[in-house]
Amino acid sequence: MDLNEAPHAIEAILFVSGESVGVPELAQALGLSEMETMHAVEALQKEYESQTRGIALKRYGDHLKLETRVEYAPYVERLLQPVQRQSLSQAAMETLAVIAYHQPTTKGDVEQVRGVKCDYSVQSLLHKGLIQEVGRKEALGRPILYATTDKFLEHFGISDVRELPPLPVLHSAAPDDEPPLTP
Amino acid sequence: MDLNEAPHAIEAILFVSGESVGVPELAQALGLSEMETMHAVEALQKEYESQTRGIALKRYGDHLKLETRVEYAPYVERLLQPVQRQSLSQAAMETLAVIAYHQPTTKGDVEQVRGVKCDYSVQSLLHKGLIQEVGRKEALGRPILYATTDKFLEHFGISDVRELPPLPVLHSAAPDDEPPLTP
Amino acid sequence: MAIHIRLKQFDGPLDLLLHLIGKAKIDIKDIFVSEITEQFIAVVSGAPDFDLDAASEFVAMAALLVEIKSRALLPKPPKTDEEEDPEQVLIARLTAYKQFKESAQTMSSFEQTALQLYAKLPEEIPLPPPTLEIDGLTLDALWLALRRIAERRPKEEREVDYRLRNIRRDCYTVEGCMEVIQSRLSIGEATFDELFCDVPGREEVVTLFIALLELLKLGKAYVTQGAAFDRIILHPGRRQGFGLE
Repeated sequence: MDLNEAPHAIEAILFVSGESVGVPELAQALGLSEMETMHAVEALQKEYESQTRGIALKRYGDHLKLETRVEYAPYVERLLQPVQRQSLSQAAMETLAVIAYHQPTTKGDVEQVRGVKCDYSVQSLLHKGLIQEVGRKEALGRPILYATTDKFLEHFGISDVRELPPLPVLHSAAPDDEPPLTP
Repeated sequence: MDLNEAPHAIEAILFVSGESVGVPELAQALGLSEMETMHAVEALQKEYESQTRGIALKRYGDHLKLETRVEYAPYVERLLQPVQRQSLSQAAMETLAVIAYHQPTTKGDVEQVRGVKCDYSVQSLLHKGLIQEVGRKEALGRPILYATTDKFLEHFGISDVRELPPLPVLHSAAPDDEPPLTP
Repeated sequence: MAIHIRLKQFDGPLDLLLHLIGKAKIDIKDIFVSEITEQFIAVVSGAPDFDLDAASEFVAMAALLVEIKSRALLPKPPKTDEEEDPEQVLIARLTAYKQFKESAQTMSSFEQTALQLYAKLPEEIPLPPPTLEIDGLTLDALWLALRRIAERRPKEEREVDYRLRNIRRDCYTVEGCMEVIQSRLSIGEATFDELFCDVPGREEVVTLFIALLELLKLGKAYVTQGAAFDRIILHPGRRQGFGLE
């Protein structure tokens, strides 16, 4: 297709789909390479941003989605009853945090950090599609390795796991009243 | 609300709604008069029209709706229903070859040549539109006659079955180094 | 100090320990110079919802805390390199857990923002029938398929078992019987019985019968019968004026 038309074809596709669409599927539908598709996506994204539009084009990993801008949420909520996604329980959130920062990682590792069994929360996160199995660890029992998904990014509104803030630095085992050893 | 923001708040509401929304409801959600709302709608409409967007703002009486532009429908269809690529199995290719060279012919003939039952491959070729029924043979059981289709020609890039390459020389049942038995 | 805490509020013993540390407003590393161990044991043993299954992790932690406390009362044995100090290990675990707990809170705030991003429901679109594209359709492939068949056949025929056996010639063929019936009908109607010889064999009966069915199907003959078990009469040609045939 004509590359100048691509951004608006993408807009139409994402509008109709409602849900997030993978870049490879989008490229195939347009008959473009993934590279060309991403260029068109970026052009469309710029267009949306240069005019503070009511909707924004969000990228979640390898998936794209049209969503309203957060500043218009009150108006949307006032008129419509949009489908509210559920927020996660504390246990699920903690499990997800360990997986997100340590990925790929095993259930055993999560249990080690949290100090409790995590079968239920891992199952529930898998079921919600926020984490996925990505292989097995070459260790005793070959435990399953888990990593976060693009749906995870979507749930937290970030394009990449690197957008998560770094783990907070805590004054741990090494007491801070002792000066650090310097040569 | 700020009148400059109103067009984009309307865009956000129409986007989430997916259906047409009445001007009075919009005005209420925005906390504006209907007059002010209509001004904002017109501003939004101008914005949409000045750019060949993938979506269009349609007005039906005093109802508004966001719709995709028709010209992008084929891409949407291709996304939702990607073309399935398949290759023919060896068995199906053999059956197709026999039918192509012997057409019109019956399943029995194909089975005779291939030496195996061909029900499945004949069904699969019919389903793929590469062969079709062209009548019945005036023989015992009036078996169905099959022939290749125009789609067959199209796929093989020929305009007529006579363009098929000549049959390979077969080392057939009667070995040609033995003279045929004559009375 | 009265503590009214339900174990169910906590995601495990580390969570409870962090809660107690937070309440006591002390640093994690000071946990063993405080009353935390006693408070922890008090909470676990006094828990109204004490259920060994659910609380086993809490009990294990209580045991560990007591062990660490009692070690502190004993003279320290000389340290070996491999031996990990359980106190330091626990402090490190608590520190790591606290990091993730705080990250989980940050993630919750991300989540709250993201929950306010609305999308629309997918449109319902009537789709055309799926298109199927077939790969590998080349004349070469077609030709090769034929070659494969050709090369396979002689081999298979060599595998035929050539033992001697008696083969009786088929005296009756369907085509032959069809001709017989048709020539009989060309001179007029016939009864079913008279098609057979006086002492018909099984092969004759079966073949003639199939031939007759074939003729009926081709519309070259039809049959009538006066009543059940009456004589079956054969007529040449297609039945006329018989509604739904």
